[in-house]
Amino acid sequence: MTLSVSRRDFLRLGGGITAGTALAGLAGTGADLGPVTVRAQESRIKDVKPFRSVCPYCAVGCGLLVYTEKGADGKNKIIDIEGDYESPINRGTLCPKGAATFQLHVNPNRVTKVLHRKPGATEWEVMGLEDAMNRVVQLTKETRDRTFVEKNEAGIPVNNSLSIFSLGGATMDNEWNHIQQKLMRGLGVVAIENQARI
Amino acid sequence: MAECHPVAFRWIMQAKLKGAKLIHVDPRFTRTSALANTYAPIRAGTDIAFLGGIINYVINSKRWNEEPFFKEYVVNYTNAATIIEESFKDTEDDEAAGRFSGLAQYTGDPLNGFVGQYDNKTWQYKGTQATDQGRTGSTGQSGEQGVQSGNEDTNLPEVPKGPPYDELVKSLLKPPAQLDTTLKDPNCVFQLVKTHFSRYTPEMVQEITGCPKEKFIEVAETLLQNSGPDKTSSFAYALGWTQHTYGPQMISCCALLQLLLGNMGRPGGGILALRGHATIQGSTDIPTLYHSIHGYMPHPSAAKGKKHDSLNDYLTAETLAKSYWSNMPKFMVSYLKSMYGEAATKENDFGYDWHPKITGDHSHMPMFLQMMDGKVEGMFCMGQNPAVGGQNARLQRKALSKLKWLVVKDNFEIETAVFWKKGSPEVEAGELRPEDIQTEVFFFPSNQVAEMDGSYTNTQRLAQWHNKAAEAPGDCRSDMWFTYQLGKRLKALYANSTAPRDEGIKNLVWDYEIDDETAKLRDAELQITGADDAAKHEEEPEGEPDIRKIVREINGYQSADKTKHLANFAELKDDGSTTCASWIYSGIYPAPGKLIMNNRDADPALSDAGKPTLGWGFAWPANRRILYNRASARPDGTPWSEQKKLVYFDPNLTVDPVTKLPYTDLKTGEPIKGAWVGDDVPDFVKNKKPDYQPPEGATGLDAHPGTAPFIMKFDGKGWLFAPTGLVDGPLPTHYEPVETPIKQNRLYPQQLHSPVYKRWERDDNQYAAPGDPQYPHVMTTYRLTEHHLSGVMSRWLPWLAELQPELFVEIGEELANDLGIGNTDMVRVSTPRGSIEAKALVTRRIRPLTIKDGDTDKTVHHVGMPWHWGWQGLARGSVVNDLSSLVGDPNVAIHEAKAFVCNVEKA
Amino acid sequence: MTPSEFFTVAPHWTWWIVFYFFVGGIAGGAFLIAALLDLVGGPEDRQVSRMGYLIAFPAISLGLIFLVLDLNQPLRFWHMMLENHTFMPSFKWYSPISFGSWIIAGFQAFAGIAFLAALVGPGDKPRSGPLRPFHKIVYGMGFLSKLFLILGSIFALGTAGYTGILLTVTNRPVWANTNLMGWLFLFSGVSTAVATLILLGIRRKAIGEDLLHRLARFDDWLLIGELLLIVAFLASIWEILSSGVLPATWYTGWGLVFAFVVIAGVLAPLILTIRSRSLTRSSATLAAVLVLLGGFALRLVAVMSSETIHQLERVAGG
Amino acid sequence: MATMTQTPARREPHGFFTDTTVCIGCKACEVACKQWNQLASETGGQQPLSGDSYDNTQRLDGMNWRHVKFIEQFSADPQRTQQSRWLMMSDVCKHCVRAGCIEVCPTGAIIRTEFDTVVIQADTCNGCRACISACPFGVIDINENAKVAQKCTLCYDRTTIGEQPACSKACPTASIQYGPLNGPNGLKAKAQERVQQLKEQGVDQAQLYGADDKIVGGLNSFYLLVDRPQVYGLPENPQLPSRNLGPSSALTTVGAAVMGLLGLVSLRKKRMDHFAGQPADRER
Repeated sequence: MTLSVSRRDFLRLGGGITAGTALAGLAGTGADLGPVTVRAQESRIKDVKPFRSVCPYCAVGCGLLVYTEKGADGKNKIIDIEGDYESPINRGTLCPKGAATFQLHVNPNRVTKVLHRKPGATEWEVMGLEDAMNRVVQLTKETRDRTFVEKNEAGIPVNNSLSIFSLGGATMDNEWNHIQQKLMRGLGVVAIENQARI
Repeated sequence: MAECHPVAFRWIMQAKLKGAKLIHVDPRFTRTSALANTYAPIRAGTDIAFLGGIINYVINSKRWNEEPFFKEYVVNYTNAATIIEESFKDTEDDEAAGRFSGLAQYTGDPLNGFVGQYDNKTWQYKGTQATDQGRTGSTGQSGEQGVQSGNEDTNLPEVPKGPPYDELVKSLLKPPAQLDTTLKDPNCVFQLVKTHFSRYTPEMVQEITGCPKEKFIEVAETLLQNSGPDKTSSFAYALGWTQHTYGPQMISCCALLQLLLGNMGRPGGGILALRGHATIQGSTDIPTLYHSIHGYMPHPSAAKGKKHDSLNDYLTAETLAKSYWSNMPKFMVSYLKSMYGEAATKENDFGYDWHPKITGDHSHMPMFLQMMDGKVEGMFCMGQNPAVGGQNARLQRKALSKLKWLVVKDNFEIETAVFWKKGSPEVEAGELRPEDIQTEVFFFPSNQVAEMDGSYTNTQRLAQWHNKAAEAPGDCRSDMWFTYQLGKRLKALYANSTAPRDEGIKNLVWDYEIDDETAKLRDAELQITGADDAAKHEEEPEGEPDIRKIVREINGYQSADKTKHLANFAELKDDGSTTCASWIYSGIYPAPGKLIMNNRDADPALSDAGKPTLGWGFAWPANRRILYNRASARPDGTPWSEQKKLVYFDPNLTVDPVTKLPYTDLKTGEPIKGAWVGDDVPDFVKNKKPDYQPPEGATGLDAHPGTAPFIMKFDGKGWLFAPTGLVDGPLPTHYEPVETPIKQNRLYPQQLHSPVYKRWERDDNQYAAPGDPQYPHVMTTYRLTEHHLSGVMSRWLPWLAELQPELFVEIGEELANDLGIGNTDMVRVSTPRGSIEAKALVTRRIRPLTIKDGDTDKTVHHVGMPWHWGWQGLARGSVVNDLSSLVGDPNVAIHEAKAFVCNVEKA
Repeated sequence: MTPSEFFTVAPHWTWWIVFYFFVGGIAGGAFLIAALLDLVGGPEDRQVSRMGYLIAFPAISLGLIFLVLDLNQPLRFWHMMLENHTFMPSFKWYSPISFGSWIIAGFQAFAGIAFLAALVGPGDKPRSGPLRPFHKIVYGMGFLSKLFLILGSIFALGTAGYTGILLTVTNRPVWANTNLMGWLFLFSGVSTAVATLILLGIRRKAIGEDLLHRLARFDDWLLIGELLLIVAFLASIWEILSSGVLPATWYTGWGLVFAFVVIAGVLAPLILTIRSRSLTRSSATLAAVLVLLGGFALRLVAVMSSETIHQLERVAGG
Repeated sequence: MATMTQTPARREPHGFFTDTTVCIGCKACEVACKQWNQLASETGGQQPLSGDSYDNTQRLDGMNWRHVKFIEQFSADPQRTQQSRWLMMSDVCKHCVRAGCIEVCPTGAIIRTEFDTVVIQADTCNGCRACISACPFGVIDINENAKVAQKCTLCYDRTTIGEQPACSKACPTASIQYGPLNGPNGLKAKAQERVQQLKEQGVDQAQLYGADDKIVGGLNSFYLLVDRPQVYGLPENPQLPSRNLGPSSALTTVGAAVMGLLGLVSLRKKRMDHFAGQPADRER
């Protein structure tokens, strides 16, 4: 899937939910310079109760507020992500990355299909989620069983396989880290690493 | 800090507005330097010389020797007074040989890359032995380095077998250390430190680091004046210290200095590591790291020199008789119960033999070398991008092509997922042909943070819950979904296997199904928090695990009844009656409905006043915010000063201010008077009096006096001198980076590099010789505010990509003029590993430094490159890590991408 | 201190605007000359004045089309005169584009009527038909027609001159540094109109010797005026020219065009027509063409010299 | 021309005080502004490196309503002893008390809000671009998406519901502060205090830009600078476009009058020739 973002796409990118948020609906007068009534463009977060979240970027752990509205499909659609005033860590402020968290979610470049590459192939092919999972399970079991070492030469039980390597974890939830290292160690995979060492 | 942790820098600016002095020491003048009161330039890789210089300056200063606070803090709270074995030899001995005693040839597995190996027998406290586990899980200990400590006690009593393991713990008691509180004894730690750094004079610092002497003195003097009873100074560092072949030594050198200045355990003091990923702290606590299991317990190891054959052997080798680590058996048994549940019984050592063991250094670099040699078949790459972030990235990308199968899970089509495809440097250069690469590659799209529940632990050990706000698009699934489904389907295949090697996976507890118990957990939360987002029962995507059951397993519960969560790690037992995966996280979920990580009710004004906000999230252990905060009070329990008061002893307190319950002695039941209180959760036994002296034969924290703040060290003291824990020396020593522009170490002429580091010399990972004229400039890699690490979460976002669109090389104006390079000219940067092109950003923010190579002056130029770019995404560029090398520090195998050498020429 | 105008941003007024200024000037000038000929000229001037009316309306309409096309929202051109929420007329006396829009609208009305009248031609009275009332207004009502022509001329002058005012009521370098742009555009505009009528007149043999002389003499006065105005204009923007901020290419580029305007657009036609005694039709034609070219070049350099000055990021110092 | 919409009760003038001495150039304001206003990125990161220090946005326009500037001031000697400073500043619309853009806007699209800030109404603007030429600070330009002139609205839709503007809320070091301008604890009072504090610390060039009424009547978004305004790319004596209205119109009217006379004189048919019936001196 080549990156199909043409220049026009970028322009639309930001305008994802423009719907005139940028002050489209205001009236005014031409005659004098004084202040005038303006039908203030309704702020899209007016009376919306935000979800409490945490910034996914660095380890400072800034608090985020995620505002949503019901989309056409009845499901929640993210319309704004900004800092959480009450967090004692950031008091509503953010850095450029944290402030861009919305575009981490609403972004046409996101992959939304499972991709599979056959050995020797030059392109991806789209694969069903179930088929891909079962294929990975099959490969994992086959490799683990074939390369499993129960005892080392000194006869001490080692129960490990060094032919499978699990990389990653510093950007994933604590809960995932727990079940990933638990599953790997359950299988005997001891080569587990993440960005703490890079 | 302003570059990569701008919001943390908010508080630095608030302090500066209130008159605090901000010092920034960095090879480059960065956005942090722009706001600093003092900017000190430094040659990359010479921080130990700089810090050692400050230690030397402080020890010999008038203020340090006359102000009573410093001596009182150092004698009581650090091991300065401890006498070390006479046979110990410092780097200053034998005409400054630059080596400690105990250095020997390394005879282990060459894959581990050790160039030498210390035996720390001679580093021990005189007449006693600290068992080899200094509680820092390091490759040295749990890996392949046989580290025996203390004199060989041949007549060890037969170690009784638990549970209960109290007898085992008692059997590990060692005689106490010998002290000279006058700090005069030539073999006491203080004198050893004094002589070790005696030649780190301001002149020497200038000759090594290139930082002008006056600037260095200004930094040292500012630190000294701003430390004391009523003032504290703190350090913040990031990978600028970590990524060296002596990284851990650099950080412990700062710890040594902060202990001397009495800044540890006190508000506004200490050392803050500015870590780079949302939950990198969480992923080292709940470790997806090979060398340790939950709660920093070392991973069972079958390496030479390690005796972990049985559970008893493991506990004997790793438990400390004194300090809180005496509870290791409770932590380990509870952990094994969380792994194997009902199947883990007293009889089968709670399933210890099913648990795998490590057999050497399985860290990132050696694994990729194994992969390059075809010994690794399958790989899971979850939310990481080694094709850009890995050192010697060309080797790592070629290694990926040797895999049989690779599973990548991320949000965007990252470089690691398409190393085989047209566009990757190797395919473009014809070094790899897609048709020849036999790797089967899967790409599973991921949810983003607002599309799933979960928690991150930030760099202050604070775990915070993020609540799901919306569904993820298409086939995106949470990372929990992937691993849970993988485990569930694998266990189904192993369900009726009879092979003994499958016992482990068969008995592995994997009961995270969403069922009515899930609804109960969520309803309990609704009653307490009333937050509707927490109790949202929208159906999760099919196959999603119940994340609250996972948190319960981490927090721990009574093995007999899952609804009885553990309140904290004090409830852990070593007989299997308690199940708890991570003892340090125990307390995050003390009862159904009380998800402390989701607490958001702290008063923000507290943080403005610089006070801990205990009501926000959960900081392990036990929601403590400043570790070892007993040190924020005098030995007699009173605060050092009103301004720096944090935790102190209130002698006539009878009722606990938090729980409102009267203090009672657990054993005898009588009421107790006097307890530790303050703004933070005290990091001390609640009712232990400051003048308490431990009785003979006491174990655990009972063995520590009332003046021992460092409850995790076996002697309860902050270590200026580390008899064990680090494998490359008890005291930080300046060595040159492996690739250095000079031929001779100014301080230790015969010892250019660290005598113990990990070196993998091979044709695809060559190193530049010291002072190699082909690679004359000092190269350093770093990050920018606008991008995130390997760029996966920023180069695909137009709003961020447009802020820093292209890779650039930061070159000083002087070097640019010499080479005839103009601003934004295309230049070629090359190292023995490879070369890349990028535009030059010529700036005066980088200045030439004059240092000494032997006795001759030498001008050194720094060349800097941010390493975010890759050939995918919107903002594209060469992979800077094609230039760095695979070389590692011996303790944790961290690479040295902060200081190596390169050549620059017009492209 | 660096002139503040260098810290502003160009409004992307380029070719459409240059063309509008050019045809706007001709439209205004043509109507004015036609009206003057009818008011003070002789009967034999009717042919040329009719041509003036026939030029004015199409020219200003064409100009308006250029203006609408130049808008980023062409369909909202009516916002210039009606407030789009209340549909009330909107007139801001201090905004040149606002009062300019009303001037052009007014002028278009006058030019339109004159155009319809001119369709019939001055001489014979149309017996009936839709054009009769217009003809009556322009030609038939004695004092009222004179009033119509005078008012029309005022709007014509407005149309030819307000564009200059518009450029000065900005903060752009060159434009905002002078107050003479209006006067200069006025003289240059009418001069191009004279040239146009001379050319058409000669081609259609509708122009007698005497009228040719009178037109040529009028044009000479305009050209002399333009010359003086150009000198005063350069003096008024000396602060920008001597600021040292502009690149050399700016001077060589626009300087060259400006030299062409002065030499070919003003001096040459002046020399050709000043000795009216030896005025031949060919020299009058040549002069007229040069005036037209010069007029266009003047507007080109007036607009583009400022448009091509990019915002100054900062001034080294400190 | 009276209008139908009635004028809201005028509230305390609000605006920004930007203390550039605590700005760390992190550009959170640029991104937070784009996120709230859903402004697209013109180039999506595929434009060349600017080479101007860490500033790749280069200027304010219809798509970039915030722009962080980087000014490197280092002496040429290797130790950078004489000067070693890296100024950073987040530039934005100044919301002038007397706004040049409002003066020239023919359609009434640009209005003065009850907070005394200046807002361009996207549905009224027809893209005549006069405001772009009139703004003394070069802040406005055409938004390629909306095809109208656009600039910072001081988050008019947020402030009316009591929220802070997106950029001042996001700014980690509170370099951008939002609030009422006047009054004892207004932004101007705070700014004066800060200048005093800096002067005591020896930063004698600390100055406020736009806090008084000398610059176009005062700026509702004013700055604390530590060098001459033009070093930051700010004009030192910005003018209002209307300064030329009077003289320019007068001179043009005089020109018109002269034109009229010249016309009459030149084009007048000689009376005598007319009556005498001889043709004018055609032969000569």
